[in-house]
Amino acid sequence: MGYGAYVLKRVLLIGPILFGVSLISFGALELLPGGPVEAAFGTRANPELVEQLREQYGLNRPFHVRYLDWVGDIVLNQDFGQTIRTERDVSTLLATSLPPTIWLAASGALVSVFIGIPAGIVSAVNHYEPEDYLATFLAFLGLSIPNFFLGLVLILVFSLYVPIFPSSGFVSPLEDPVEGVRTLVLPALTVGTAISAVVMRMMRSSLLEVFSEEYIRTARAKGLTRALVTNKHAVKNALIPTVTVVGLNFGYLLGGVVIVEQIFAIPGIGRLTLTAILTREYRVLQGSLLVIALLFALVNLATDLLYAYLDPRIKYD
Amino acid sequence: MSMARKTGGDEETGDRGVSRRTFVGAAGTTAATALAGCSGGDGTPTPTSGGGGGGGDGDDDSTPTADPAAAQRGGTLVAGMQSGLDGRDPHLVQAASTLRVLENIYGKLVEIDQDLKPVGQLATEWSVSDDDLTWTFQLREGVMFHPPESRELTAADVVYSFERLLNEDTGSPWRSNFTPIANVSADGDYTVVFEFDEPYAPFLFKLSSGGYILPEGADDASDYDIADQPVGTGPFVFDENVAQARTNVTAFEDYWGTDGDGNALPYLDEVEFQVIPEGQARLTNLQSGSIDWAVTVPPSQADSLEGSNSITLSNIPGTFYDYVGHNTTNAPLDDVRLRQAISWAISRESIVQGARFGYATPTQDPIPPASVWKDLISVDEPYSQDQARAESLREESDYDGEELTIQVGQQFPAQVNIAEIVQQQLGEVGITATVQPTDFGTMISNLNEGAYDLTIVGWSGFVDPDDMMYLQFHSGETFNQSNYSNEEVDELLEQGRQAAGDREERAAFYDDAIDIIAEEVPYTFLEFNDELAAWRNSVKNFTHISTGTPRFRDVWLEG
Amino acid sequence: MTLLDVSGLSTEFRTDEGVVQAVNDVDLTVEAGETVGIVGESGSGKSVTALSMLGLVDPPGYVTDGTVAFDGEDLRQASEKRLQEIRGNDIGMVFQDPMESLNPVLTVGEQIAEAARVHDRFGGEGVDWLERSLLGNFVPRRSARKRHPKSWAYAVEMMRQVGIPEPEQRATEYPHQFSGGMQQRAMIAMALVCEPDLLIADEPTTALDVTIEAQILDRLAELQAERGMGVLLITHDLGVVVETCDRVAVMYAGQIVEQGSVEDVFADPAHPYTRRLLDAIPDAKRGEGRLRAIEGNVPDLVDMPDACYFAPRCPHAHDACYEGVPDHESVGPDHVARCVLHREAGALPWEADGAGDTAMADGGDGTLDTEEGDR
Amino acid sequence: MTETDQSTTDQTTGGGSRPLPGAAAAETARRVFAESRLALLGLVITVGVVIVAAFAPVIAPYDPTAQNIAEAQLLAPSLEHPMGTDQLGRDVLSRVLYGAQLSIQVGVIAVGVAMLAGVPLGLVAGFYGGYTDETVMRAMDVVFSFPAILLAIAMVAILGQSTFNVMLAIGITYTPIFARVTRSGVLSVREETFVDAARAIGDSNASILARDILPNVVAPIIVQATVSLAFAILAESALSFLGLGAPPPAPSWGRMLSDSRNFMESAPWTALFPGLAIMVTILGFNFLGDGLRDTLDPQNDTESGGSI
Repeated sequence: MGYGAYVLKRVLLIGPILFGVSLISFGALELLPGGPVEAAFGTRANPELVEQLREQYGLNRPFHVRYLDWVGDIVLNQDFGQTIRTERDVSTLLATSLPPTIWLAASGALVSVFIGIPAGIVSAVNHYEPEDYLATFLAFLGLSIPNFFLGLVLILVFSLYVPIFPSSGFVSPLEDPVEGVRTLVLPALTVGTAISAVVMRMMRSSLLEVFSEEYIRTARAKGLTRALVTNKHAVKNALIPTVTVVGLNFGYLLGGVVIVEQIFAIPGIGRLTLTAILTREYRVLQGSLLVIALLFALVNLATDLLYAYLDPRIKYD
Repeated sequence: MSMARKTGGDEETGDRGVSRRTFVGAAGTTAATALAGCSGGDGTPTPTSGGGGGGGDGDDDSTPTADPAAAQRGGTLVAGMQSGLDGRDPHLVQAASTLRVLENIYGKLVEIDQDLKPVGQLATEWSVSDDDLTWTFQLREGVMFHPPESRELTAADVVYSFERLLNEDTGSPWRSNFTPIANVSADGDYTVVFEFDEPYAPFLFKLSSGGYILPEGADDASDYDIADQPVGTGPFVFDENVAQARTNVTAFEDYWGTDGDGNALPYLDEVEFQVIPEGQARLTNLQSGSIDWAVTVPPSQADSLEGSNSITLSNIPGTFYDYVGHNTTNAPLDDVRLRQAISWAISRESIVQGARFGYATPTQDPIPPASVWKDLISVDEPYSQDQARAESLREESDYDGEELTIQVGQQFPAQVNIAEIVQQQLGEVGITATVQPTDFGTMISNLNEGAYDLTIVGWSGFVDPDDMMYLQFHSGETFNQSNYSNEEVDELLEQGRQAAGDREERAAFYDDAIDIIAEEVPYTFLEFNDELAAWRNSVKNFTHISTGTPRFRDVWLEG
Repeated sequence: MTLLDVSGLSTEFRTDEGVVQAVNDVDLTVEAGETVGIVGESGSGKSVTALSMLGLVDPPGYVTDGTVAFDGEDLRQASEKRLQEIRGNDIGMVFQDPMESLNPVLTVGEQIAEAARVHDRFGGEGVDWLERSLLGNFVPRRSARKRHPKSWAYAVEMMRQVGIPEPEQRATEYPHQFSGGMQQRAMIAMALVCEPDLLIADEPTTALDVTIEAQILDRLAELQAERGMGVLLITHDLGVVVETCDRVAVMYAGQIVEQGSVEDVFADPAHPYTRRLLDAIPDAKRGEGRLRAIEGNVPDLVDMPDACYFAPRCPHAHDACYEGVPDHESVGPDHVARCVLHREAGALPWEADGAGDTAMADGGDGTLDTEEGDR
Repeated sequence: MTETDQSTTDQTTGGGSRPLPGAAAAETARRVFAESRLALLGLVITVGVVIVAAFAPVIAPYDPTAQNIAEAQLLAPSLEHPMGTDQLGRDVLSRVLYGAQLSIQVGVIAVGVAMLAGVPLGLVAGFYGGYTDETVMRAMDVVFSFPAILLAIAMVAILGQSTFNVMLAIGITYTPIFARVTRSGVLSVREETFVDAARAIGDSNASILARDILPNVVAPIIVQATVSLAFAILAESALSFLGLGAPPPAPSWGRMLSDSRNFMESAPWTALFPGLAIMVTILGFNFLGDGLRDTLDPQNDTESGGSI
């Protein structure tokens, strides 16, 4: 079965999961106490207005009708409905909130790769040397430091005492690359640290395993320099399990994004979801949970495809 | 329809886009006595403007008499706001941050000045009929609307705007301010007449909050959508909005306003309202110069700005006050002695210091310190912390140790701190209470349904005593969440609303009412928070108003 | 000038249980064009000896003594850089387990060509900095064939020489797409790319079935004849030694206990251990019944006694054997054995009453079975 | 005699983790902590934190909720107040000590909830396989596709903010991880002969699950429990940071950190010490979890970092 067919099969697999997520996010929120209208307005709004709004949003129709209507809008014309209180179009809200989150998650993953992998190599090559113990301890530290505490400390150091990076806001690197990158540095570091710890330990353990493999000795017997043996032969093999770890931890990364967006005031989908939960904007919440789940599924797919690309032994069955 | 309240969020950390700051203008003088242009109460330069009453001769404009000659034109002022636009239609929005932006885009007949008094904006003068039932406003001529309307403002636009506000289908949160209006009509191009069935003293102040003027036929305009593209008469035109990030407005060339020497306003080319929810972050950006002006500086950081030579910290008494709300029908709080015990147990000074770092003034009543009504309405027998008296009252009452819950909005840490202080001080007099942070939306529903014992929450933006007390303490009114009912107080509030006499006369009713309210403790008033704003020294000629509303029409940037 | 002259080579492993003397005072020589076999039970130190020669022993293993003269140059004094120039260039090495010895994520052609490129056989096709750096894994590059066509073609040619059919196509495939035999041929091709003077083959055919084994060994012999290459063949298969080696060294417990020409050693084994080894081969002619095993088991090489290591299992052990490690006693021209019997007067015990008593047996087909993990 | 060679990792053969019969648990524990210094260090830290939590009332110099705004608002660390005081004049050291109580309590109960829900699901899915396995695992995937923190926030915001709801929310978000770990443990043990033997003598599925399979799956579950404890504490402090954690005045590290956000510059100690407390506790659990994994369950070293 060719690579293309494998990809198609994986994409089709996303369908059922998205269906499950949409059902839960739609159902759970609609049926909870304090229906959308009462909660959104939150005041002793006079009954007729509440009734009128329920009519207007068709909230009195049976559950499945409303669910199919909602999903239909999304699938057919990408219309996620309206926010209740200010009639803002949810689709545009989601559209504007998605890029910052993607930039943040991607830069977080990048940080985790560019810190985690070299650190993993250093500590594997210097196995049981001081560098190894130091790197491992830092990795544990990275894993244990709460990202919001790290974020606050980074703000304190890098935008208060030594003001080089802005402490909040988001500029899309597409519009203004320099400013864009500057605003992303601290948040990316905050989000990426924990994952870089996981990547580093994964890289270290898989490298140690690879070093004991026969083909490494063959490479050395061919007269290759130590750097070539490590960077070309060993790392290429060790990357395979490490890549899957980054993919597996995307959920962890996304969790971190929600909090980091709050600290650095990045108008991403994490913050949108958090505000939607607190202000009971159900349409926004349902839409954003669906988008996050889709993001999640796509990343898992990307990890698998990268895995198949890196390891020629994988057959696409 | 409701006017929800606004809690501490606006002060410090992220205002979760939930807050509703209601601006309600205080009632000016009523009809009969003509009052020549009233100059500022406490010597601050006030705009020469038409006062209330007949024959007010409002001259051309209301800019403070700064030295306009040195004013430099151009530049972009970046303002750090607490949250993004919650909507773009001024008739449908109540969130503080949103209204602060729309204030610079839309115009209104009457606005509030530094002394919280109504002054003319689109209306040059106005008069009231002898029976106080008909208000007639003269419109300023030559006022242009923003593109794509780009035409002169006429009475028809004003009539259209108020009919839109009164129309239930619009679903405007401001509607209850204007329901007393029986009819609004245009008399020619530049005169608008409002008719009432009974006198409505606070009308001028109601106009100054929420009475925004939209072009006629805005809802079904073909070439723009009013919900996305605001079209007003203000000094700046809506340019762009990026959700949760920033809103840009650019100077309106045909703006009617001019400065003292007659050169056109506004001075600035553009204003960018940036969303920076974290108070600390707003401050950092202000210090680093990436923003020029910052709303609500966190009190905890205010001291560090005092000494700064590049930043001006403006600290004026605000219109936002915190209070302990009692649910007077919910045992054991139905016993007034327990409520009094609670009032005597609380030290307002420690709340001002603990929760607001000293940037607040203790209060016994809902009258803002800066308000002209302050010295006319006051509680004769004020409360202070007296633990012995509190304990004796508690023993007298039929309270026997039940645990009271204090509900507070979880999004507003300052108020959660107040709740913790109150809980501690109640504990010291034998009243056990627990703090229950709840999602703000849910909490408001609980307060409406009476599903609470005590609550820490606040009101803001009130300038007229009617707004401070009528809807809160009159039996059965929408905001009487304490379920408080006292005929005498109802009687006094109704008289206050319809009183024809001058301010002293009208104040008398409220002064009596507040004494009864203080006695029966539906509320324990705590403190009025200072209105803190800060801007770089390059920002010139900014007028800081107690309601916190930023008007950039006559502001200019140096260098 | 002897191609390879190893003397006094010792290697130890410092483990938690103590210091394991894996290789103990080994002397060995290989002439150009000659094939020398090292034979012994698994765990006798055969592989470690070979790896020690090339400096491929990593901690906790350390080469503690001896000289490894290759073409007159002592490799033990050579810098790592110099060793890298020699490995794969002047000395080629083939390992036992083909399935494990090729990098699974690189094409076979690339791995073979790499041997040539590393030693700059074709100017300008050397390894560039990007390939050496970590970034090389992330930056997509043109296929190996386009980047360095000459070394690729040479690799394909080498694959044809070792008998791999359709080498152009096979070169682009990955190791897991090769059979065991083909992989071993690829390994040999890789080792011979730079036409080394010496080839060290560590159990090259152990993992293969007999027919493939024969083809590989014949191919090796042909290549050796063509190139006048010295071959050091490490095996536990006495049959292989007989067919391919000129001289043989028998190792036991890290020591060479006997060394000499194949004819001498097989005809008249001078060390009791060698005799037991040879008697383990079931001789169809002799038609013995049960094969006899050597009593006891291989010593664990930790703080060995100052005596003949084989004494505990030797039927002729006597006091002399326990008074220090015996030296190489000359038994004939170019035939030595580390046994005190040759020092003492009188007939050798096995000469007196005929061959029979030293039979020992192990595996069925004359090969000593190897436990998993003998490397 | 085996030639020790370059191979440094010993390949333990045999499917599944080493069986952990109940009786020998103590002996196994001794072996674990002897073998892995990491686990020992982790144990020392975690036991230290638990002791602090248990004896907080004794150790703490002041009452953590006693306010003293007039004299002691935001005092720098001094002999009197080793960790300084906070905005309401409360002693930070006492609050950090009492905070340990809340964190441990939330962590343990949340993980308990996750195990109570996740382990049975995993057992059933792994043991019966086929249709049940598919549905349970797909359901877990759906729960997995929400970032745990959002799920927890939604639950707390909707169910109301109480310590119990916080624990329940975090517990539910970790159920899928335990289901997966248990399932993979069961799958590898199910093929063992002693399971077939038990089935052969007529044991009911339930008793096979309880007596034969569960004890042999305990090791990965213990390892997962330890690591999840670390992340549960992290999750509670994150929720408190967002104002959704356990309600005041119970001192919670996350809330202390959140409250100090606005005077990080002028009073950094109010943020530093709670932050360090969280970090040290989680470091301890991570060390313990890692050490246990290396000794009890060596195959399973690709365990994802757990999601918060």
